[in-house]
Amino acid sequence: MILNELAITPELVAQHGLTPEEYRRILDLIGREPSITELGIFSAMWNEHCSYKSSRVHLRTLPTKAPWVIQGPGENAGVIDIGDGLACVFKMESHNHPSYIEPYQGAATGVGGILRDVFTMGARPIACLNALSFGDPKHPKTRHLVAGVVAGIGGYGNSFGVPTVGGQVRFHTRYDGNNLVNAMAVGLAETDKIFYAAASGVGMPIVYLGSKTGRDGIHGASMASAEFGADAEEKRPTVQVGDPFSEKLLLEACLEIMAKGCVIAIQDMGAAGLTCSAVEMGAKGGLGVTLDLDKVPCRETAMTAYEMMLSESQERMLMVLKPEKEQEAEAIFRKWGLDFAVVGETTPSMRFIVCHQGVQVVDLPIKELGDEAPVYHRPFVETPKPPVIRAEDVYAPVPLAETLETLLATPDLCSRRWVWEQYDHVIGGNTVQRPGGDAAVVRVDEGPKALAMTADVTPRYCEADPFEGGKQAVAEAWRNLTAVGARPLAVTDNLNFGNPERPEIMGQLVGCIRGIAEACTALVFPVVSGNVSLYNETKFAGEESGRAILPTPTIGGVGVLDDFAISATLAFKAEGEAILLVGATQGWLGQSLYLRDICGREDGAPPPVDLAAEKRNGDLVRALIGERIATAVHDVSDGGLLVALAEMAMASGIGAQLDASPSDIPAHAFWFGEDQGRYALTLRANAVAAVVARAQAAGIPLRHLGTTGGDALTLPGERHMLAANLRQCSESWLPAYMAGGPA
Amino acid sequence: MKARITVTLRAGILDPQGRAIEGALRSLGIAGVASVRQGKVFDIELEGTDRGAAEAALKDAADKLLANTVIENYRVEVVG
Amino acid sequence: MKARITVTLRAGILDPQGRAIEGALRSLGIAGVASVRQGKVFDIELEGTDRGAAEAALKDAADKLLANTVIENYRVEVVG
Amino acid sequence: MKAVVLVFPGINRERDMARTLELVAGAKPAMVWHAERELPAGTDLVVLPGGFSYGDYLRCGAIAARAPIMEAVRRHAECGRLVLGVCNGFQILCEAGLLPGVLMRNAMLKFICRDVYLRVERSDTPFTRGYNAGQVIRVPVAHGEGNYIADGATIARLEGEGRVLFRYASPDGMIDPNWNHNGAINAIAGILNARGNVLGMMPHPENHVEAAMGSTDGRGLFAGLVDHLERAA
Ligand SMILES: Nc1ncnc2c1ncn2[C@@H]1O[C@H](COP(=O)(O)OP(=O)(O)O)[C@@H](O)[C@H]1O
Ligand SMILES: [Mg+2]
Repeated sequence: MILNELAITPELVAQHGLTPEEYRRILDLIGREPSITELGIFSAMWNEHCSYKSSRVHLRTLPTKAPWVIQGPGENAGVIDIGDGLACVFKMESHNHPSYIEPYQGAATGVGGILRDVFTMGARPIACLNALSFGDPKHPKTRHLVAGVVAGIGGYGNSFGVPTVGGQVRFHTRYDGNNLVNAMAVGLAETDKIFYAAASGVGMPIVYLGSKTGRDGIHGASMASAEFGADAEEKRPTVQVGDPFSEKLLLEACLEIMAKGCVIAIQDMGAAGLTCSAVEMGAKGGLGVTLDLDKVPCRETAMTAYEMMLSESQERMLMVLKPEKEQEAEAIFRKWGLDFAVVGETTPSMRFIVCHQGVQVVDLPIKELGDEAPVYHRPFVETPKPPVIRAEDVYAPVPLAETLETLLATPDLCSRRWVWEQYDHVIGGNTVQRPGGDAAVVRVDEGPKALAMTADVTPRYCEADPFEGGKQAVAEAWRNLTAVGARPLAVTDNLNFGNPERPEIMGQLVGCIRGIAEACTALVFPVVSGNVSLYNETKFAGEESGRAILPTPTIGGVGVLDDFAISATLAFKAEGEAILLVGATQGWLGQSLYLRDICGREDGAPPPVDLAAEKRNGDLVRALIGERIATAVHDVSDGGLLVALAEMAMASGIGAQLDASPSDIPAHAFWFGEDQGRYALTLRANAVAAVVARAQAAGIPLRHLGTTGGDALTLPGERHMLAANLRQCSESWLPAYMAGGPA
Repeated sequence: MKARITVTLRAGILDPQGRAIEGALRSLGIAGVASVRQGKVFDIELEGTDRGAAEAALKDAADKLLANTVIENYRVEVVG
Repeated sequence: MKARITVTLRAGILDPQGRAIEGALRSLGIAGVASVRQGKVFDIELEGTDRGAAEAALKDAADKLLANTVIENYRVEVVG
Repeated sequence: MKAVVLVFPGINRERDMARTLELVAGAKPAMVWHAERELPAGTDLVVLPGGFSYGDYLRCGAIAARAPIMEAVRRHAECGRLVLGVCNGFQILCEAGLLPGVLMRNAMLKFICRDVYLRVERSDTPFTRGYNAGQVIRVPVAHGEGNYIADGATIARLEGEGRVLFRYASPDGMIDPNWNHNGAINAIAGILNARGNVLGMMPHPENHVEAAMGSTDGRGLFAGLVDHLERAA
């Protein structure tokens, strides 16, 4: 019999983020009033973050299978086969709200959490990426958030000892009260040594490992699912502090006991800590679990059962060990100076039972805790399609050269060096392509195999047309992997949206997922893991409803290179090489950075993605890299063609003489339009004819753009654009801004 | 005027620094250490002689920059 | 017993952090800051009740680990 | 060459270092746990690798410098045998008193990871015989606290005795504040002890020993050590 130490009032139910209907469902399920600890457990298991109640029906439509997928969504991270008995384990996760409240620790613990997801599966992390969205540079909080988040990501990853090799940074006023921090980790394991969460065997000891439990982040999981009110800064929820040192020890200890064959099941304690991890271990294994909280190592005195079950203290794990190996495992953990305690056991009962100070405080059906979580088919309205903007109707205010220099120095296009120089991107000795290129390339052990990775999304496209925007995010990730010569294999997604209870936000989520599903299917680029972050909106005083972020479905893509020596980088390699453009150009200015940052208009339909053309174009480019014909490759994305060519010139110091634009497209639309599915590449002059013939045979548009050489980009009728000057434009803004300079 | 602002972690907030130091002191054979928490001090020299104004400015400095009041407490002393 | 060890940089040792904070305070519009130097405090709980022994142990801790006496000074206070 | 790599909790470049030693010297180094009290018999070279020992939570390298194995390292150095500390290893050697001075926070107060240029000041030491004096090499740095300082007398002595082996420089070997990313006094990137058998340096030569990783400029340091020890044997 569970005694109620506290009467469960409607207010208490509401404070736990549960609706009256959800509470009724709980009463039906257990046939009595829950104890306060049980209520806390339901609130943790049934909140958006853990149950995916708003997104689940739509996530099911994502393609998750391919012959190389070993583990799709449903475990701590996705697993794909990369050949030679090796698997790549990866996932992305958001730590948005915590990073707004306390940017350094919020971002740091976000990195810590995703690293744990990866090494929990038996993989040694080999790289991290991150996708960051901040508010308007002019907003008074933005600098502080950028400084803190970047330092936090670096602070954790650098100390833990994983190279942070890539990511994204953007600024937009719609992130003013809700910056986004999406962290991705990639690890390596042997295909036959992957570890899962499902417990097996009755009467098996459940072991608690890692750091001690404190009152960190209680209500954190619920916080991550509740819309921010104007008083968010006053509430000051408990912030978790990251301890990368302990996590590094935890990594080494876990990998050591896994290698010694001690582990049956393992689950990290992430959001809603002990509750989620214990319930998942039992439910996935078809077993009950009994926990004795008196055995849990605590950092603070007089912790209640409620607090222990909901604490989000970091750097902790739960494991089921082979009983005969328990002592060996304990010795390893002690050697690394980590806590080790048997806190419970598996049972045949299918009940989740928790005892504290001799009293049973929880007795719940374990399977139903997860399975019976509400699933909502929330009403949604589709985002109306915006009108297509004709290039002829866009007035070109300034000459091309000046436009290029202006664009290169904008917050969204300028160099991110200031950010990634704060991340150790060379540790491990395997970073073949460092940040700054299309995709990072990290050698696998001694090579020659390597992994390519990237994180992409263009939120302004998603806002204008969620379906096309969702497609574009996937296509761009695929394109970035292709541009270094890799075979794209699979993605992880991190879906960041506003309040799903608003039909127009739900419409964005549904539209983006449809677009992602369509692109992933067409490109055979399945989704193997991911995360959803909703309620990213802020209600400002006097406003009826919240102001949501731009829909931001970040796509993390991973691909493989059989030999890292046969890959491409974006820098021009030599003078006198031909520059070609693969893919069709129409001069698409709707939602382009040109339109926004030069013309001051943020409107129109985003560029559509033709997935068949995408695939054809990419396959040709990858083949040209594989045959060592293409000497430099860069995909054409944000900012358009001239920006892409400038990036190739800046990376090398070599310029180019460019041909005039075609007469049937306005010059500004040709050079700055954001048509999709395109790559700029260079070839030795004697290779051009054969490539032209190949493209023609495959029905792929190919256009001669010019010839490399000199120290400037030159265009007929325009002043010279010195590579060194362009670099100056590109490199200056962010460091100057962070030093207090103009926004 | 001289002042000192002392910033310490709030109770209950994890202090990885303190824990690592605790362990190190024990293994160095320093007896009887039950716990260590690490904090910061800022020794500040101020122009002017108005104590009240100085205290207000220091409080402002602590709130805006020196302490992260989500996880830290601070104390301001004007020492002379 | 509770004790506090305060570790500060020796005079003449450059303190880049203090400098940066100085600049930041000025740009936040906090008036009259002439200089800032940053240091550390360690709040230590000790077992036992012998004040003399505690002070000796703390001094030992500071010398052996908590301060780098090449660049830092320290002060030990048993506070209760 | 019989090399050992010390492993302190929180160290994270021990695998990079071990791989480089194996690549250049042809033999795997022994990995020695911080709690040991003895080095393997016949150890020629002790390497303290980079990382964040004990999280660098007190001062960089401070806690590791007091680990049991450090007594053995001290004895090893007193016998004139070789010790190399890189990054956190350099910080540990300073904290242990095996090298003078302190590594403070980088002048711009940020962690910096980038390739830097080092001017090799001397080639007549076991650590730099693989280079020419005045040669400029490109190697990565990755640290938040590499800003070397010491009191005036110590700096004068280091300079007077030619114990500064590496300085941050421009690509053509000029000493220039714009190329001194952490603000170290006299652009000092690496120093020797008085006896000339203990080197501490902030940059990571072990990360630049393969063309595939962008440069082999770090190789000379390890190749020189192998050569030195072979001749001595
Ligand atoms: N948007 C998504 N697309 C695909 N899979 C998802 C998505 N969101 C979550 N998942 C999967 O659902 C499972 C539960 O996710 P999550 O709760 O974030 O994991 P964790 O408990 O490790 O934090 C994971 O396997 C994750 O990969
Ligand atoms: Mg997990």
